[in-house]
Amino acid sequence: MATLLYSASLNDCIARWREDGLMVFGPSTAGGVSGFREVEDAGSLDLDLVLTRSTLKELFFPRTEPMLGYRIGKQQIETEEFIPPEGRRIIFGVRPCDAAGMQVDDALFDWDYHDAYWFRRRDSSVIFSIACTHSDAFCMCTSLGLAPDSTKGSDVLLRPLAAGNGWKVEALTERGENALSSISSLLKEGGDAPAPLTDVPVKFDLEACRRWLADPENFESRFWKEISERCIGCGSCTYLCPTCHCFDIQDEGDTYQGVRRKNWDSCSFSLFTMHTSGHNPRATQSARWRQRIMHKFNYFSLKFNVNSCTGCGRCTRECPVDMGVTETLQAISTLQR
Amino acid sequence: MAKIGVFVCHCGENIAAKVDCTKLKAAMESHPGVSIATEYKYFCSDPGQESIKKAIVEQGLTGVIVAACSPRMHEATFRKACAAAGLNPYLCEIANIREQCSWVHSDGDEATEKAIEITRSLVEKVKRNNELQPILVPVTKRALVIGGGIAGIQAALDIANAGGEVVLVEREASLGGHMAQLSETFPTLDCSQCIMTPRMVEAAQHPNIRLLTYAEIEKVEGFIGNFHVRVKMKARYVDMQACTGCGDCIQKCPQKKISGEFDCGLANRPAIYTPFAQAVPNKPVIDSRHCTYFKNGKCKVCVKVCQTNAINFDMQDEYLDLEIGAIVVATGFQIQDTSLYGEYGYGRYPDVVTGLQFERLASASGPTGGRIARPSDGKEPETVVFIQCAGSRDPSKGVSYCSKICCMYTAKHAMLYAHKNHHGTSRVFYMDIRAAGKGYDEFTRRAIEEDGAGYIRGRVSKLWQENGKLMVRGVDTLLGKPVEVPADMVVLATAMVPQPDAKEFAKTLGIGCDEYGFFNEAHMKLRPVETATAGIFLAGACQSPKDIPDSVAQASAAASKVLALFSREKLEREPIIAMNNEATCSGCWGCVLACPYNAIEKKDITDRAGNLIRRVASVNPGLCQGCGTCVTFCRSNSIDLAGFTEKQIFAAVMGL
Amino acid sequence: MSEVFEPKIVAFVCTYCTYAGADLAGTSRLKYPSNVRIVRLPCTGRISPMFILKALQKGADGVLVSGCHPGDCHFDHGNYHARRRWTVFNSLLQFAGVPEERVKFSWISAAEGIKFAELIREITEDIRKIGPFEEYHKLIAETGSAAPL
Amino acid sequence: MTAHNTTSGENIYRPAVMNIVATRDEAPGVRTMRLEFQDPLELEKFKQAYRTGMFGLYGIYGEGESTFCVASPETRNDYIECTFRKSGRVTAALASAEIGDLMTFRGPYGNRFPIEEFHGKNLLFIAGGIALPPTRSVIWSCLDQRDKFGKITIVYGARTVADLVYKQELEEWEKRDDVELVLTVDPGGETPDWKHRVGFVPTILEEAAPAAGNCVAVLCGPPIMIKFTLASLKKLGFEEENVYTTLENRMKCGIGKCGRCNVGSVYVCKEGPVFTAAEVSAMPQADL
Amino acid sequence: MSIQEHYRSRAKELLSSGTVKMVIGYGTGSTPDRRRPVFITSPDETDRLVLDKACRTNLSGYLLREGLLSDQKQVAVFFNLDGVRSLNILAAESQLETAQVLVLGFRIEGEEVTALQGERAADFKSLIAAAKEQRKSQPPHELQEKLEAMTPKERFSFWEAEFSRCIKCYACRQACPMCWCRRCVVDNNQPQWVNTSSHTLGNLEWNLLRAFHLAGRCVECGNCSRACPADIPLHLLNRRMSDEVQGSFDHYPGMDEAQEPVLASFRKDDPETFIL
Repeated sequence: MATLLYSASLNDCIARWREDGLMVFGPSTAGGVSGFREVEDAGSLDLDLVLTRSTLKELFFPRTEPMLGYRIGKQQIETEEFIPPEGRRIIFGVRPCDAAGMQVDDALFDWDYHDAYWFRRRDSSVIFSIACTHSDAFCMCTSLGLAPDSTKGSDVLLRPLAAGNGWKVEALTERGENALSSISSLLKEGGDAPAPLTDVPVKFDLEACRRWLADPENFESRFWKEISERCIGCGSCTYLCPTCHCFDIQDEGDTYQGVRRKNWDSCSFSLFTMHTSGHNPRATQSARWRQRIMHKFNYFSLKFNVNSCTGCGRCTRECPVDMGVTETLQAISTLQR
Repeated sequence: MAKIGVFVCHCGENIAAKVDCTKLKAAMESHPGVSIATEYKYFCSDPGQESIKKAIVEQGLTGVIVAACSPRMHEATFRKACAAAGLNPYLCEIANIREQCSWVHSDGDEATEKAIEITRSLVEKVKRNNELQPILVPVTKRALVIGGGIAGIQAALDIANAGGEVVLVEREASLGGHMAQLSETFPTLDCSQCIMTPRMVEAAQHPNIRLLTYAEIEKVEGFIGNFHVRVKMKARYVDMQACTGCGDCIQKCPQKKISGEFDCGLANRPAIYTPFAQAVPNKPVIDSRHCTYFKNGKCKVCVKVCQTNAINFDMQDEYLDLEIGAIVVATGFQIQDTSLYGEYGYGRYPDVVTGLQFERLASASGPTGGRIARPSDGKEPETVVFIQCAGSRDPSKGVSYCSKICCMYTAKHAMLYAHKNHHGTSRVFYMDIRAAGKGYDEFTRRAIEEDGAGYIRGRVSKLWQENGKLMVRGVDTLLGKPVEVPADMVVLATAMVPQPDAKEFAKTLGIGCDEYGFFNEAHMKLRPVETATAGIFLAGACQSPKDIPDSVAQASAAASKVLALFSREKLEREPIIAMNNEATCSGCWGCVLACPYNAIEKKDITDRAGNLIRRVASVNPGLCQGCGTCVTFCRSNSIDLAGFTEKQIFAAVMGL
Repeated sequence: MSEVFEPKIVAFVCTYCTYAGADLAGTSRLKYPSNVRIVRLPCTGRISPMFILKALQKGADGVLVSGCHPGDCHFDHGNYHARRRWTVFNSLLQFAGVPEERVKFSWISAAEGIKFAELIREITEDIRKIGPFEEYHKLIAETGSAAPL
Repeated sequence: MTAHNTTSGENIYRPAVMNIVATRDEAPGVRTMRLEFQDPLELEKFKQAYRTGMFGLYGIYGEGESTFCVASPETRNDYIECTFRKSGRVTAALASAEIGDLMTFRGPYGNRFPIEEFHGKNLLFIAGGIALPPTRSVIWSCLDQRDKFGKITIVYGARTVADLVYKQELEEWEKRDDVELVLTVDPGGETPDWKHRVGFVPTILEEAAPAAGNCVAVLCGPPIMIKFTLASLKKLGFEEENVYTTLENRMKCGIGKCGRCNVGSVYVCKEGPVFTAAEVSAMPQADL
Repeated sequence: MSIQEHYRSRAKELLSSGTVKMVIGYGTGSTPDRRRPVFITSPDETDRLVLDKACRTNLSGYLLREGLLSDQKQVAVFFNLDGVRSLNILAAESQLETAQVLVLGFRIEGEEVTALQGERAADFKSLIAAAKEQRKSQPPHELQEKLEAMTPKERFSFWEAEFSRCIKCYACRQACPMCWCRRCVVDNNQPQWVNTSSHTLGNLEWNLLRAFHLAGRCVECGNCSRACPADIPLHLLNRRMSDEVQGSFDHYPGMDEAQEPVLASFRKDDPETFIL
């Protein structure tokens, strides 16, 4: 026997949460582009998508957000701080790969300096992931040691029922349990069979890749130039990545007042590391692509003991020139042999 | 940040009556970066200016805003005051709270509010102003005069007589231009060559004038005070040093059947020739297109007869590079190709001639020795018909403008004809008689009243030959009926047009020209002698059809502009010019195309070994006039305009 | 009674013609509404489309761009270049949904003080009628506040 | 503006407001400013945290923040001195700031020079051009407790005489008999009255030939100078572990989040900016 | 021989004879319907080249890769007519010389891919001239027409919704064959004309300014819209600009390498009906 949530009750769940003062977010589509948006009812949810176009990350680390407001006076500067309020949120229908991305960035945003922008939202959000019964050609969670039903980063994991009429519910954290308790009356107990998970083939040997990447001999290999020759240096792979977290700080406004904002930035951009002297440590696109791969599969794991790729495949799926992590790591796997 | 002083002027009551100056002052006092704000009745007065100077010194101001009348009024005054106090004048801006505020708004509160915003915006701008230094350009005190007609000669002499150095370039083998071809000149009927040739000689012998005939301008680069000019010295095949001008070669040249340009085809010349008897320099050239030796490789009669071995068939075109400070363009005009007018029969009937040909016939030094005779049979014509506006004022086939001189020279022609053939009849078909000018109307009246020229108002529609006569059919619009005149000779008052290569030459010079090819003046009313390119001036008919007095007057005017320029060692120019960030320039040359002054050049960026890395735009501060059109074109924001930089304007808008 | 809406209008003008025309309106003591703020540039050729967008960001309800009549440009042909840019940018703004009343272009010579005063009256009146540029103001407001959670 | 209530100090990106109390033009485009905290609590926090070698983010609201070292030593922590070259948007704004104007400071961030480990040792300071400021902070930290160290040698070079910074302090050091100061300018950069050395820093260093035994070197300068000077130091017998240097990468957050200062797995803003030459050698050289 | 085979053998020929040092073309992608740019430098690799109706990307941007053309050697590129036009513009704007580029031209019409005659940019003049004429008579774009029919308010909110999704990844710029500035205006921060934040205002400024910078230069290849991860119909803006420059100035971008940029040139009688 297991706890079940039938799809038919989902609307009531959402209503209940909303009555309790929670905001409910989930995958939905607007302007033809899917992402996580606040919803008022189950009908607005798009739970059949393999993945949303934009990531869960955006709900925690928006692409632009104000940090400080300032007003410059003659003898004083008035500032006001923007830190997100602790409004509680349910995020329903997250894919396990996106949820896993949360844990990756937790490490970074809590490294000595505790980033309130991230953690206020983290602490007040409950992530309901749904294990995947579908995948597409770009999915590769299994190559990263994750699976269609990984629990990393999730507070509740839902396993779709074979009948397609609901989910088997599994609380993973205290936050998850609390969120479930407020809808306990809408949950059922039952022995309904879960649907089979999607079979995501393993595309490369991660450990072999990591060994190759860790070898300093390979840092200046011709491989990097060849694999990234067609890269056009846009930021779509980084901006659509569930873990990429680089940002810029920009002041904006008129002469007397304005807002200091935290904006997404990308290691793909040539100006990202450019010194004012004109010296650019990563002057070429291949150096930038190498940094992205090294950072994800070598540096970050050395430092935080976790890969900063969860295998969602968005980088390849959305790349204007059909590049991505998959191709590069597959190629590195072959180099190994 | 900055230390800005804001000086609010009452302008008596002009501003203070509407704008609450005290409130404006207070608003500025509390503005970040403003060190001092004061108000005063008249800041343009001596004590007013003194108080600004004092504040600059005492407060160590880094910028000044005077909120007062229009900058067009007193910007210069206040900038000078700032400079006197040691503040770079370009760190001073004027907030216009009179013409554009107190005088145009009725409501005092609204006017005050607006005055505050205007002033604030400029405070923000001035915070970003940079110290600018006037651009000093050295002046090469050598003028280039292009064209050796009357305009060019006049300009050259005026400059030379005032002590200026001149290079006078003429593309024909002799000075003189069209004026040398003329018989007598209106309205005085004095002999053209008699007044022209002494001028030619004076120019040729003037110690300050270097005369280059049979030479053309190949390339003009640089800018005012600093032009680099390349002149092509066409091969004359006659050594100018050795030649004594004896004329033996001209006499002996076997090739004599070349239609003479100077006589408009009414007489022939040999292959080695001087254009006309009084040519300056009076030394021949060989016309290699017609010379037998050049055609067949045999002859060399001239070599044989020349006592001084002056003939050199191996001579090549040579190039001369000159450093020039100012250029006077006096390239003159041509007459329109009259064969356009089939109905007038030019080219078909030998006795239909152009006005210029008639000049040669009437000239004492001309092919007929001044006898007016028909080209066909040499007989004196009994009846001569003059057709005016043969090309002018005819947008459909000719040119739409008036050639200006034809009314006068036709009257002169009728007069000369009457003086030389007392029994002859002259008929003039005209549209209007345009005789504005000193003594001009009197002159045409004399032609009609004293010399019996019969004026018929109307156009000629057809001309044919019948029984040895040229039958001219036209309409007398005053009588309203057709007329037919049997004539022995017909003279066409052909339109004056620019030189055929004028448009091309305008490009060489970097000046503008109109749709016909007449060179453009900088301003039709106020700068009729200057071109839009600083340092290049116009004289004579290359700018528009002109008669001799107008050409001479403009030539002297151009000379005075050149002399004014030469009166200074260095030119001082407003430093409001464009500047390019070479690091970010992609070298697309959009700015080069957009610049009205050809002020943007292509510059090579090379590595230490001199290898070309890339090319970028580079602004020539001597040519840039500071319009900023390039700045707006530049997509990468690489070009900027000093005094009106992107940063300054951004701040001014954001400060509103 | 509701108060009359007073629009904020920014004018970008060349110094040789329109600025002088505005001065002439002043010396002629012509009266026009005080809503306009003039930014002086050497030539219309210097006026970049970004100026217009920044004026709108600064809360302008209307923008006027004005310079010498064709053929009268002090810099020979700066205004011809400007005209092409305006043609393109004007159609872009309209396609983006900026009402044509809000961004206006004109030729005003140094002699046309009357035209200047009248045009300002006209533009002010037109914009008063259509009201504040709320659509744009909303976007501006968003930049100064917290992003959605 | 709608502000949310927050507990003060929670926002790690909020800078302290500073008064500019003094400015000094060092060289063309190079300026030093002395800043004082407006808020005494912020000053206390700074005094607690600051150790020589750390850096900060200096800002002007409306323009942004720019990273450079704290040029004043930990032994003088009532104020902050910074020296910068006018190059970007923020430094351009800072360069036009006047005494009495306000600016901001966020920090101090990063690691430090382990000065107590230098006790009892000889010290060799080598700096090039605008990189004297980080060195200067160590120099004063040591001079302020002079008796704890052995011989102190300073080798400082710039492109031209005009480009030398801290000219007053150079004079002061020159006069002290407990400091050996070697000044040099690049060939062609000397003025007629220049009485010091002419030549590139590595060459001059080799001529001065300080003994490597019991000596710690602190080396700051542009990448190319560092490269050649390290080679010279090696020749003189210095171990890479005894040579300290700083990395000056582009930074936005200063606290290990924004991602741009990484060299290999090193976050320069947190694990640096002070590194031994051995540590730098272990980094991927192509990304430096 | 299929067009693909034809061009594979031509590429092999060009590479083995040393006529070109590289062939830039299309290869298979990560899924059967995808094509990706490939850079072939050896005659043995020409079998990697694919040419079919999925080959839509305009490859001209790759020609400006630093150093690629600096050795004066030739490069062959697969181009449809839009690509040839962008090549012409790149030459007109002095970014390269067409003599260094060999065109392997093709046209996609429905299912069919055909070869274009000629290998030099100038060989396609008449085809481009025909395309110019054809553009005048082509039926209006459906969404564009719909937009034009809206009130300004409706249009504004349409674009507001579209631009609100922009994440400022600059894929539009990076994919665009005409965005080759050494420094993009948005990367100039003195002054920061375009807000870099991806709030709607900043996005609107960015996208409008980009459209303006492409006026009279855009060849309507569609790279921008295809690249946009937020599916913003950027091509509509560019299309509207193209309509404008063609309607007002009879300018069709990329006619030949001598064409003057429409915004750096003028005619005294340019239309000006909107100017008061």
